[in-house]
Amino acid sequence: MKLKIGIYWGAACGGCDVAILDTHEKLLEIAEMADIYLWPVAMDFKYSDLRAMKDGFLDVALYSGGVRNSENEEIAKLLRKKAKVMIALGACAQLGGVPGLANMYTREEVLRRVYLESESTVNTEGVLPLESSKAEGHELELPHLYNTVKTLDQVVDVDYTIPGCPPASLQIYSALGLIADDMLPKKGSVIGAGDRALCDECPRKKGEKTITRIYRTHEKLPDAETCFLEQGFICLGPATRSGCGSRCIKSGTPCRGCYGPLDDVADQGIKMLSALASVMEPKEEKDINAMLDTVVDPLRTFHRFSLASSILRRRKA
Amino acid sequence: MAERIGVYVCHCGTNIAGKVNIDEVVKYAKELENVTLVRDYKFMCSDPGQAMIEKDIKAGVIDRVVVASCSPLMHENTFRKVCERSGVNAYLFAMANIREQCSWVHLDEAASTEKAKGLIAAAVARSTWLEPLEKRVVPINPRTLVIGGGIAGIQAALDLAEAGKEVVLVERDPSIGGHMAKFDKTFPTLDCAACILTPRMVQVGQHKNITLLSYSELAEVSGYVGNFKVKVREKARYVDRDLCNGCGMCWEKCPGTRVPRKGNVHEKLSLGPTTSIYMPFMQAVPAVPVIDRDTCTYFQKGKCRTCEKVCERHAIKFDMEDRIHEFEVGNIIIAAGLQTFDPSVMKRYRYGILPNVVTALEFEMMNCAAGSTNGKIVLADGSEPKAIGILHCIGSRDKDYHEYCSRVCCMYALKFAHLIKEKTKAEVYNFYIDLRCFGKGYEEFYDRLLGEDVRFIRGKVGEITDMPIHEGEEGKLIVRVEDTLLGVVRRIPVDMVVLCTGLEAPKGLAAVAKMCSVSIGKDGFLIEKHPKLGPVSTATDGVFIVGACQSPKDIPDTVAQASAASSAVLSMIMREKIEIESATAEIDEEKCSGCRICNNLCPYLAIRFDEEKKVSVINEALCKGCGTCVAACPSNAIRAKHFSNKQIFAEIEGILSSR
Amino acid sequence: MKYTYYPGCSVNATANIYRDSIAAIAPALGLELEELEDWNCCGATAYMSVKELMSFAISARNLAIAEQHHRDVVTPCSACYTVLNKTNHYFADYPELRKKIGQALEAGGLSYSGNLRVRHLLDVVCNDIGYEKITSLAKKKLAGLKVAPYYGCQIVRPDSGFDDPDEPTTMNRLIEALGAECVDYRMKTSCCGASLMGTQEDLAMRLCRNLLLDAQQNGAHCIVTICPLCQMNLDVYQGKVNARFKTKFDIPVLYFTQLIGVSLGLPLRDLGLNRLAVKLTKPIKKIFEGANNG
Amino acid sequence: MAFEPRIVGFLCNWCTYTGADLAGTARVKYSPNIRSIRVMCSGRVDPVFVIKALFEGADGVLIGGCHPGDCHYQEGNYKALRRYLLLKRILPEYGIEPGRVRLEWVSASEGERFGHVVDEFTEEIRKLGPLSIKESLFESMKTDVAHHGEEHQAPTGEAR
Amino acid sequence: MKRIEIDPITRLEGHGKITIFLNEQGQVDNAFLQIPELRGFEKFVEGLPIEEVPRVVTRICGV
Repeated sequence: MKLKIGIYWGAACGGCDVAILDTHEKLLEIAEMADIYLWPVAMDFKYSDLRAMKDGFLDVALYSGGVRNSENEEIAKLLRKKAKVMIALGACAQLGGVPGLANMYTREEVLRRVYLESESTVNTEGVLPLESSKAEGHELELPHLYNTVKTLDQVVDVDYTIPGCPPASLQIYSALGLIADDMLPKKGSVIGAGDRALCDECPRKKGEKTITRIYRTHEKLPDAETCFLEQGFICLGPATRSGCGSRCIKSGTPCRGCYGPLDDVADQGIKMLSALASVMEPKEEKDINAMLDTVVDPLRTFHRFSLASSILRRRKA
Repeated sequence: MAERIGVYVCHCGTNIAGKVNIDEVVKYAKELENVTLVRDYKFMCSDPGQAMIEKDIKAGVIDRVVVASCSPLMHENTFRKVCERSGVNAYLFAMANIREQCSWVHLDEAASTEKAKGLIAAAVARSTWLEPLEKRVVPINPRTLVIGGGIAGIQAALDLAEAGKEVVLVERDPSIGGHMAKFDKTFPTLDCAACILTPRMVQVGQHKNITLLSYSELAEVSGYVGNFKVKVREKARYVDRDLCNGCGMCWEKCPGTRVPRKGNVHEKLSLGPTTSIYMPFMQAVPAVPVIDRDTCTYFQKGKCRTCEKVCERHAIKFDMEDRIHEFEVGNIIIAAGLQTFDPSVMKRYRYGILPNVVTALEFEMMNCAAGSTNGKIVLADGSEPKAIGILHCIGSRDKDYHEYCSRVCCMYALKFAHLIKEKTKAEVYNFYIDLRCFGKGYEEFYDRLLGEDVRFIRGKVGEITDMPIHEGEEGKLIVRVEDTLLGVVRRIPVDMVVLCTGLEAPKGLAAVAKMCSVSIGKDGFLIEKHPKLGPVSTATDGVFIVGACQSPKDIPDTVAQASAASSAVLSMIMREKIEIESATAEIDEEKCSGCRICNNLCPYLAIRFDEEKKVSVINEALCKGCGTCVAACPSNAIRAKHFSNKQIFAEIEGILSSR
Repeated sequence: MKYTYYPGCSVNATANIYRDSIAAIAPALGLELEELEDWNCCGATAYMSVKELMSFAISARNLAIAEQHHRDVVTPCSACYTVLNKTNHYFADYPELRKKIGQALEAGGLSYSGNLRVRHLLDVVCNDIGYEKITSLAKKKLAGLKVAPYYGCQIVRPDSGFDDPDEPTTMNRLIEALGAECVDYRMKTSCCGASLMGTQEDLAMRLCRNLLLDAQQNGAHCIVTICPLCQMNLDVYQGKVNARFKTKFDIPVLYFTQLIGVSLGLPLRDLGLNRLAVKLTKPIKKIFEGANNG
Repeated sequence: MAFEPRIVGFLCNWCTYTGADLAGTARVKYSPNIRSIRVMCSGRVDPVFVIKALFEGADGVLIGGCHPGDCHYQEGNYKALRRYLLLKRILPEYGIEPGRVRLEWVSASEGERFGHVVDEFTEEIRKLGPLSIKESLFESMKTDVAHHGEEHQAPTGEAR
Repeated sequence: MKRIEIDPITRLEGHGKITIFLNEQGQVDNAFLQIPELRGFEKFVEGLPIEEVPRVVTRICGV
């Protein structure tokens, strides 16, 4: 009996879908174990088909992307109804992801920037997208753009999460394997990733840490063996789940945190903030502040992917 | 199955009930999740109060207890014991402080009541997540390390040695005896310091249970209560302890000298020989001389070795080097003592500029019968003073230097006055702020001095000058002072001025404190566990502090503390095992990624990195449960027992649940 | 270096010698002193003890105005220096007072943050311009001149921030920098009696006498001071002291700025040295003239 | 009804909490707006606690520790200071006034001072007004609802 | 008048929908392509440290 799978994207970039394709020949094995019923990027279907499906028809729904507008939420809820197992695929679905950074602004600020202020836009009438508009006598609808980007589990009940921006292809493959062999762990768990922080798989040498100043990538050439943090580069590895295969680290870039927090960590960003401050050297307030001046753009540094899932979720509106 | 929490609200007579609406609070508590019963009572800490809890537990109605009453610092232990008695783990008890931090400090009843609700809700929420913890037990090594060989260290060491326990006594100077050995008489009884101290020093030197390491310093401490490992560096004294018989030939023939050849009487003040190879003083223990490298002709000029030639026992060893000794001990007593304030920073008193302005310690040496002046009180030129001024509170009770009172100056100043009257015909003036004669027989001593026609002038001296203005001031030291009782500024000519320098924490105390994980206060002294209830113990189990390194103290108090500490240590040794902090932090190996963020956050070096497993490990015997590493761990791999994230999150939600 | 300059009342009246000598040396030292516009009494004198709040408010007004120039304010008068600093301290330490002062200033359309630095001319000359510069600028060495530096009771008490209250040395080092010799005497920070001349003349006279005596016994040719009140007191009352105590003091009392002026080779009269009550004595003249020829 | 600030205190057991107790025994009177949670050391105060408290409805958070040099655990308070200073830098980006979080050193003997600190802080928060993060988050999402009027879920700050 | 909706348009990256209006004769009277998607990168890259921009804008399209 083959699995019935649905794959959908909300406020996403398609990276997750490509990650699925990147399983290469393993894709054939996936095709072996499962029939794919919807997958906008790869095959044709219409929302009407989805609505027509009977509840619980799908065994698994993989939802990538955050919930940015009413259409995203609507489809997410539809899928939830139609699928036995709902899986949040990728950083956006799990944490809000990079698009979640929009939570630093209000809906209006975003619209103004995009449609009125952006240098490449000519919009003399100041036209803004409307949920319903009349064009040459015809009624047209658009989804409602949300003020606050939401993670998938903030709108529907999510059974499992496959983290990553994008998730490592083989991790997706092995996660699907778990489903096929019906070896899923307890509801709510993260699958297709490690149980420890990235440092566990990070190849670099780690020693005791006492940081005297923070460097930006262009300020110093990191040596290739030692822990980035010890060299003064902010690396979110210690606060980020392993499983990506240290892709960034191996290509000489500190971890940006896309695999999200570890179990029971309430706020990945603030937790990293605490860890970083703890290993700083200065003791006197003025020395500390002098050092903190070298931490540029703290909010987006610590919450690169996780703002929408952080405790506060957004800039106070 | 859900927790069954019993909430007990205490009226504390009217202390709480007077400000907090108990009925309302009880009603509120009843609605809280997991609460099975709520009772209130006049005094929960009373026997009937405790019995109430015991009954409910034994009846199996509840399995967790929350008491809303006073501060946990007051009665947490009381109620924990009740829980244990009744078969509930002590750590399943939570407390809401609705007295000290609520009913006693707020005026508005409604607000106090609302706050009480919040505090109770927090305690209940916390209680829900509490977990039973088991007591941890470690064995205690019966040997004790005593740091410092002053009267404090001597007393403590002897107490323990007499009880048949081994002691390692470490003294920084060549001889034990400390400051007391420099004194002639002791207040208020005026018995001779040497006569009461020397026998004890000798006893220490000979005791089979005491290993004495003089001229030695603490080098390293590791381990934890009951199981410390210590390293001690014994400095090279260039004289072999075992061969030397203290005959004194060496210093009689030594051409070098530790004091300026052409100095005046005061500059030459010394208790022992003034030569380069010397005995600090004649009753020194061990009675073995030391070579002072800085003035020894051989070490400076490369030839001499006279002492070597004259020593029949061939005890002189120029090639001697520092030695490291290692010991395992169960407890540590820090008796590091004190140093006296250096008055040369107080320019207005011209110490070091005007001859005949001397410090108390110099004056003590002058009075010491064994000293270079044979106990005579003399001016720098050797003549006898006709008038002496004694200035109190030098460096003490002074916001510019030390704010605290040094506690001994008033009394030794009176002692000086007496000695002066006894030995000379000189007029004596005491310039004091307040006379603090608080001890047994002290006030009486002061009274006696009044009878000995010693002048007392209440006022902090403005300056010491040698500039004469009126007749009879020529060649004198003039003490300018406001007599605050007469309300006039006076100029009082004297021949000698004694500065009653205060006591301060000795140089190097900070280093010792760091090695033993003891905190140091703003005033530079060691911090005790509790100012009232734990005056000689410290935050670090198995480390005790006695004498002046804890705060300025006179001899009686110091000795009392020393015996207190030694009995505390004995009681430790006697139980052979000891329970240590249960609310520690632990690392979940399954979660630790080995990022090593926590590795050097621990003040007790309890966190170690396991190179095999590539995870950090906490030695729970060392952990004091401060939780710093927990707050830092970015993957929540470290759990603070009894202060876990879950428990505190619950508390936060609870505390904000009421309006 | 540019500073806001707060002269204070005496410098513009009884101590015009001080004023002139400052004016004379400033350019040579590269010292730009821009007088504070519309300044008023520093708040010293009687009513500091009578109406404290008022004098604080008045004092703060100066600070408020000076603050707008965003640079240190410097005053040559020890009294002004003390009071303005006192105001600063109290303003910082007592919120209640801060509020009241704030209201007072507001009424005058002013406000004060409390961040202004008030400094004494001596501090600026010695620490900002520096001894090296002064030595290098000196055209004349004052070798042989024995000077008793007199700091007065105010600038270093309770805590000047730039020198030791018990044993100040700033002026000593200056005098040595000028090639003159410092006599070490004990009363360099003792009260000269100035403030008591009006009320307790007898006591004031004695204080004055003691100070002169100390300086004399230690072989000083002259006393050099930094405070208009002390200078006037020691200078003008010297005759009176002699009369009362049958002493023969003949110790000119100069401003440190005058001494600098001499070493810079400025004409003595430009420095007001001809206007001292106690005329320059022969030995001093000799050294000064010598200096001029040199 | 007039705004009454709600302040959560995280007090270290050895200094500030004891100091607060002393305020009690000395019957020092201060505003009832603070509700304190006892931790062993200010070094235990995870910035996440502070954020959590603000989210749960606190208008201000007071962290209390031993004076520098007096820490019962030697240096926990320095770590607290560093975390606090970094946290203060991120708060404005969340649209939260940094003044709402304060770190104070209060020793076991400064009962009276504890009272002053609380009063002063309470007034400062009163000036800043209510924070009500949850409410404003809820408010900001009122219109964020899918068509076909599915029920809106109240925001939660729970850890996943 | 008949209305045909192609929602979503598939097999390409991004979200899109096409609405076609036919007249009585069944001929296309009018057709509209709408992009119902907006994430707002233009806004939240503002003030981003320069070295971060390439790592962030790569999330505009991952295909």
